[in-house]
Amino acid sequence: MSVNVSGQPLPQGIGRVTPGWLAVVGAAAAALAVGLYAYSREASEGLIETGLGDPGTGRGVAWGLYVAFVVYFVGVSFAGITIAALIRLFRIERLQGIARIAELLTVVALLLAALSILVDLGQPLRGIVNLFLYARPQSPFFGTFTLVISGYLFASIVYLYLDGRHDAAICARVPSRLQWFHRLWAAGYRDTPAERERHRRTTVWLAIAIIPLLVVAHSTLGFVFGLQVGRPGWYSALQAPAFVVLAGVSGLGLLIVIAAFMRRVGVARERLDEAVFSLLGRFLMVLLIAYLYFMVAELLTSTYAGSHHEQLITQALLSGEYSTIFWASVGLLVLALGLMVWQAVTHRWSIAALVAAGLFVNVAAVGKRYLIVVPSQTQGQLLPYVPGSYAPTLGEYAVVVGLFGLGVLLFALFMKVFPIVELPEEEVPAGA
Amino acid sequence: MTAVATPKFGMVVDLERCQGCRACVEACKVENNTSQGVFWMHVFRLEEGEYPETQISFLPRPCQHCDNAPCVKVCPVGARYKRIDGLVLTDYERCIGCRYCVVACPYGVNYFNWKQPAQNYYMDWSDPDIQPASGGAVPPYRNPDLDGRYGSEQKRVAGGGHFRGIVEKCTFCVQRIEKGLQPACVTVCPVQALVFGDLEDQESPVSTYLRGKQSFRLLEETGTEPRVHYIGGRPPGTDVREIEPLQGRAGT
Amino acid sequence: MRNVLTVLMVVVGFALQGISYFVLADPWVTTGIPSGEPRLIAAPTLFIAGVVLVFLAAVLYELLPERRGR
Amino acid sequence: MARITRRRFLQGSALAGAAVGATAGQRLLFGELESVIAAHPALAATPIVEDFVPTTCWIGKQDCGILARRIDGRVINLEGQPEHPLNVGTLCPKGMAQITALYDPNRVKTPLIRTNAKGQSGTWRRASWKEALELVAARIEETRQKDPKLVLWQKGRSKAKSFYDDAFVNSLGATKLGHGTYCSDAGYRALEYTIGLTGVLHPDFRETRYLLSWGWNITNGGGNKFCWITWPRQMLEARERGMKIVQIDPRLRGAGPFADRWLPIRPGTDLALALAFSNVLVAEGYVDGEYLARYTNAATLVKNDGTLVRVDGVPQVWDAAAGGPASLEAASQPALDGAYTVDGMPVRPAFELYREQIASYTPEWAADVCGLAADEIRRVAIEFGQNARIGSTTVVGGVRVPYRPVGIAAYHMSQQELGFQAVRAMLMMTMLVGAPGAVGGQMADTSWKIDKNYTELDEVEVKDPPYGYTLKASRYFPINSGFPGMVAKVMLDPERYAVEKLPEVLITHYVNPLVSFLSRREFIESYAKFKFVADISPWLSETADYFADVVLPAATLEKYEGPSSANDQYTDAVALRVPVMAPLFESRGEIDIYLDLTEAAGVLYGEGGYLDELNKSLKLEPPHALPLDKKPTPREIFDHWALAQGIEQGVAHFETKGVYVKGPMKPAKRYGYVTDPPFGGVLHRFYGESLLRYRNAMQAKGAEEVYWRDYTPFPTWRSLTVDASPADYDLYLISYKLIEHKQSRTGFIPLLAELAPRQRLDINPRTARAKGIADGDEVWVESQNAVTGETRRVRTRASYTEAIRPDTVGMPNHFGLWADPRARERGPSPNEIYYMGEGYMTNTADQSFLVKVRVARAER
Repeated sequence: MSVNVSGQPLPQGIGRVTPGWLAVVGAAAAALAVGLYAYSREASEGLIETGLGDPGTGRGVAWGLYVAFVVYFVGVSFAGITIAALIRLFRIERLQGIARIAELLTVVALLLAALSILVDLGQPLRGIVNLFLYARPQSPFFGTFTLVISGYLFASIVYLYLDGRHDAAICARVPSRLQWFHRLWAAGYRDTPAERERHRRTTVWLAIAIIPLLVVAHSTLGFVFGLQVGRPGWYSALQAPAFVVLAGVSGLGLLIVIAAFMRRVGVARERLDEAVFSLLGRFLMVLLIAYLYFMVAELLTSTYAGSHHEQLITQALLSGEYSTIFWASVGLLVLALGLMVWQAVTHRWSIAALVAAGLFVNVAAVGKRYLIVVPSQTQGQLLPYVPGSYAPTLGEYAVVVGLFGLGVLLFALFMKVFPIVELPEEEVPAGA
Repeated sequence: MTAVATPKFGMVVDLERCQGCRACVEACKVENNTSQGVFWMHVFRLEEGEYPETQISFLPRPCQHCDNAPCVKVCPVGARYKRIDGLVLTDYERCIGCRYCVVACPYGVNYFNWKQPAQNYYMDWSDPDIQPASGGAVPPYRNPDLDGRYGSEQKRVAGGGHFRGIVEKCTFCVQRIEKGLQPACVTVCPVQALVFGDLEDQESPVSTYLRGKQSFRLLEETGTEPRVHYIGGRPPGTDVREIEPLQGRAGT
Repeated sequence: MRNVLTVLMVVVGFALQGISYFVLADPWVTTGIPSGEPRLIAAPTLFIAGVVLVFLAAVLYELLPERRGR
Repeated sequence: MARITRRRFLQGSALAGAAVGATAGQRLLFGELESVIAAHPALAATPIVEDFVPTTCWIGKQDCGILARRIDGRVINLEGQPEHPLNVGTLCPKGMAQITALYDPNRVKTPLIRTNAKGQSGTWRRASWKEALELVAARIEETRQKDPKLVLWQKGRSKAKSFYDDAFVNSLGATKLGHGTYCSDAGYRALEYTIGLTGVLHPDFRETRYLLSWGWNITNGGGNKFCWITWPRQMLEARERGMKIVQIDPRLRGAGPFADRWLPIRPGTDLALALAFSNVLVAEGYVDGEYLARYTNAATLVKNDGTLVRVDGVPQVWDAAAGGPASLEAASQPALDGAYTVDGMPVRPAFELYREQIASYTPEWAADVCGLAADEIRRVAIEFGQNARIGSTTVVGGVRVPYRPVGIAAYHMSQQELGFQAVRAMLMMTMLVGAPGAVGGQMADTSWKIDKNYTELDEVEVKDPPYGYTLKASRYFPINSGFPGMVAKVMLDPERYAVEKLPEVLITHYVNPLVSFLSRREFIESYAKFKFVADISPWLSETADYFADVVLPAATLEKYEGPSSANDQYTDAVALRVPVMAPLFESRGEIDIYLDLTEAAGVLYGEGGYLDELNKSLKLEPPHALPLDKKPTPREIFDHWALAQGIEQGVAHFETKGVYVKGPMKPAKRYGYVTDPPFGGVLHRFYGESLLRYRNAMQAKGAEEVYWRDYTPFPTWRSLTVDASPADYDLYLISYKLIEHKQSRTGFIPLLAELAPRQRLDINPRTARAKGIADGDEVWVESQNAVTGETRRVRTRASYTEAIRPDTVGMPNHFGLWADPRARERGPSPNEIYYMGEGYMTNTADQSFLVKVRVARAER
């Protein structure tokens, strides 16, 4: 079916349903369904459905896969908004194209983060109510909840909205079933120089306002772990910065993957050229190096200066029961870095290679988040408890799959109602 | 609580007397109706050194009711709070079950209700034959004191197994203290290794017990300021091994 | 007029955040009752409202029509 | 005692509002509240009535005082009874956890009658008490017509005083078997025979300074007379007064941190160590000649053939003053050493012989046998001698008494191949320094009462075949504790033991031989031969599951039982078990059951009937005697008893106050030196002439050496049977108790199973690593019978511990149950791989708990 009436189509295949798109949406919906089922079990039976347990005499871990993904998703969202902000701030024309993908990524990732917190709560409904009523600043969780989830989600939506008005206005000129939507979004925007100018000013200010919020928000998330004296492996000043950097790595990686995908399915090829990717690639490379540096620094301190328990954990990572995950993650990061460096020196940037790297760093990021959350609960008991263990259940995996399904679904729907790649700025129509 | 001079409750554990029998663990479970796999009071049985220079020691571990309690600090909704008399309690109607306190506590004293407590008392008590005797309560030894509200805040904080999906822990038997009784673990201890009372009051058993004796508190270096003092022993070293651990996770 | 309103929203927004955080939510428990209750129930909601207000200012700034006769 | 607590009543109702009136929305938001009120809104409407019923613990051994806290008549907690001397308001984990046993839905609820063939897991139909009792009574009568002795009554440890069950056995004229041969009967026999006390060995904790804790599992096992609570309390106070403890045990765990020195002895070699200690004591001159000469037969003159010199039946000593033989009474200076001639016969005092024999048992010799260091042995012996302060006296309760502040705590030590002689040797070690009956010295009972066995064990007539199936007075076991295991063997091969009549009806009372007795195979085979088996028990035991025709459900805490001594050896008191509520399900108290059973069997009334026997065993004289023509209730029985004790309110005293405290124990009742006459007027048998007599008689009647070799007048070491096992069975297996469990009775009690969930094999890491066994690995433990060559194996989990000898492995003696669903998958019982019979029992027909095993990792 086609919503086009006049013959002049909406850009980027908006409103046109293709079999490929249906396939993607179908798959995503299926994943979401699986997740929903798994969670319904959890909701009726309790968290007994998960592989979690009480640390100490229970020989389990209280935080597991879900928390690892909370951290991961928030991390991803970080990259999105940063890039968008930077693009606005420094007017990086070449990257204009991916700005909206980045913004959308932020919004979606934050939604998923919020949901992963919710599924981890023993009393989710109480959670929603009591957090709004009683959330306490003493708890690092306060920052995570108020700043990260609420404030920052709202900020990104505002961002997405305002930056979208220009394209909305353009789409609104095309008569279609979605015209009302585009008109609504455009909200009277006519793309006059005055409006452009005003918009520039706002975006700059927004960017300035949002970047400190970012750092604060992500640091607080780092503090959720970093402030715990009782948790060897968490209690570290490097927690916060390391969080931020790894967040950037995973986010950028995912951005590259999504952008590449859009390009592959032929959305605005001309806007998403190699130049864009090579720039993102360099970006990613720098962050990767920075992160690996942090990691080594942390490992060294914990191995040499670390307390008895710190060393137990480090040992569990390097040679113990977590060594597989650990070395796999590190391996992927190094591999990704290798790909980057090689492309950088040869000055030949291949999108395929970048996508591979993007996937690598994201898998690695999940692994690292998992390794931050779990080992310090199993090996990190300060009292002489028998070490614990944790293996996520199928249910937990299913819920995570469901979350990803939801994410893909949102992206897919968005790209069919709005230009997911920002439209080029055309000349100001004469006599406006 | 009496309006006059708020007490400063604390506990003294005499490691020279403790025999690691874990009667306190059982007394706690029965008094507080905690469900399977939950040990508000735990007694470590520890071994150290090599044959024949082997040392065996025991270490009771109630909630330390810290003055600078990490669990209170991290609780996002103020469900975990510290009372004026020093008890660290959980508002079972406030807790959202995020388990932040569980990971924050360096002593591992928090227990989460992973499943519906009523389904987690070891076996099916709904057997019609015992209904008459049990009054249908699950478990049959359910203690009505635990349904009350306590302290000036009048919150539901006593006992275990009230809701699924929340965190519960040792309350120093608030329901007994407010009746002027000792915590169940203290009362039951066959060798009087546990002493409970007002640390402010110089005449109280705890104070007299502590006076002139060398004492330590667990993980003092973490700055949690525990209210549980240990005498007649030394803090567990790094090469101690826990022997004869309790049964692991609930419901499994 | 628009600028005034925007600035006002931003100021009020930050003020809300500050007040609700430092005073109402009472991070350092100045109330004496260590029960961990916020001084004002729903203080966190106010804080969020503050954040929201600040960013709404931007929207307002863009959406409000130019003053007539320009 | 009941009182309404208004405060909780108000809360209750408020709560009811909250819980009951909670809207769907609230529930959705905040979850379902779990509370009595929520479950039963009605409870909130009525005030909560709280009361306390004083009773006694039912699960353990010493029947501690309990206050049952009841809410509206429901027992919701069992707390210690502060007035009770044994536990003064405290309880052990078992005592706390028994509330889940009381309410256990898996209890036997009604009388059961078997509907499938025996020898397999049973299927049952519920029956009325009338039907079940009449059935049992009929089968009992049937057999009694032939021979009452063929009715075999078997009980686990008797709860409280065993008066009602003894009366039952006597009224039927049946045969009784206890559990003692698996506990410490050999030790009881050794003490009864040597000094006339019925008990094993325990110290006078209030006074002693130096304790040999000989295989005493301080923090888990209790000991002689008391179970876990009382002994550790007294031990701790003694230590705080400066008493030193030497732990003699292959495994340190039980002694926890309380041992000042640990002698990790090789299992089964305790006799050798006791002899070496004695060797040093004699050599170093730590000998209380005064005591030995006056109160023991050490001075008695012995002929070359080992018999005593007698004049008109009176044993003679050498009076050094008169320079001739005389009776002990007449002699002013009985000689302990030297060689003399009487009527041209060379004779020597028993002690001279002893000195000669003991000389060869040097610490160096024992060091090899026991796997210890010779100087350690010597040091401990000397410390023991020094601390004994021979010759000193002290004043207690206004009486001057010899002061010997050294003692031995050794209870289950008797359950080894040389158990009888090992305990005798330990006792003789304390006799050398004159410790028995002295202040701070060696004790064996709460008061110094002489048991009839002191005489009977000395005057056994070894008979000619045929023998009764318990082999009493046989050429095999002149001293015979009545060994269920031996009865099983006899039933399998009567000819071998010259037995003609075998038991036909078995009544098992709360006993579970298939699991808690050793060597299951023989029991399964022999119990299949019983024509009829009735079981009285609150739970379906494995034995009943396989062999019972009828199961009669007994009550647990919901019954009158007793009287149980509350004497902690310093304060004399007595207590009763009072029902905490009406019996659950259709269960009934044992006394009710026996009253009805004997009535149905027609042996309740009249002379020699059950009531008559009750009077005898409770020593009820008119006016307090029970009338022989009227069936009383258990409460009435105890009322008669209480009044007979001079307790005015009768049984009501116990129903309100719980315990009846008679007051402190008088020195004259406790300390043998100052009883009147001293030591109850018996001469301590330092030299066991009658043991030699039995040996000769057994040989004369053609018994094999394995039966008579340990009947020696002085304890004599010989190598152990288990050491004849092939070399690859390189480890000794010992078993022990956990504080969390009581024999095979608690594996299914949820609260306890949670503390000690499953079986394990304690193994020294060095040993394990050498065999490639990691901590927590599944392993096969295979034992070998050095006599028959049979092997048996069980699978369990290795558990590293540095607190055990490298050549020894240990397993708790619980678990291995299958009748209760919740007891399964907790691992096997070590009892399955022990052996029964020759080489694995004492010369007094007592079970030995020692085998050689090999341990190997189990394939996954």
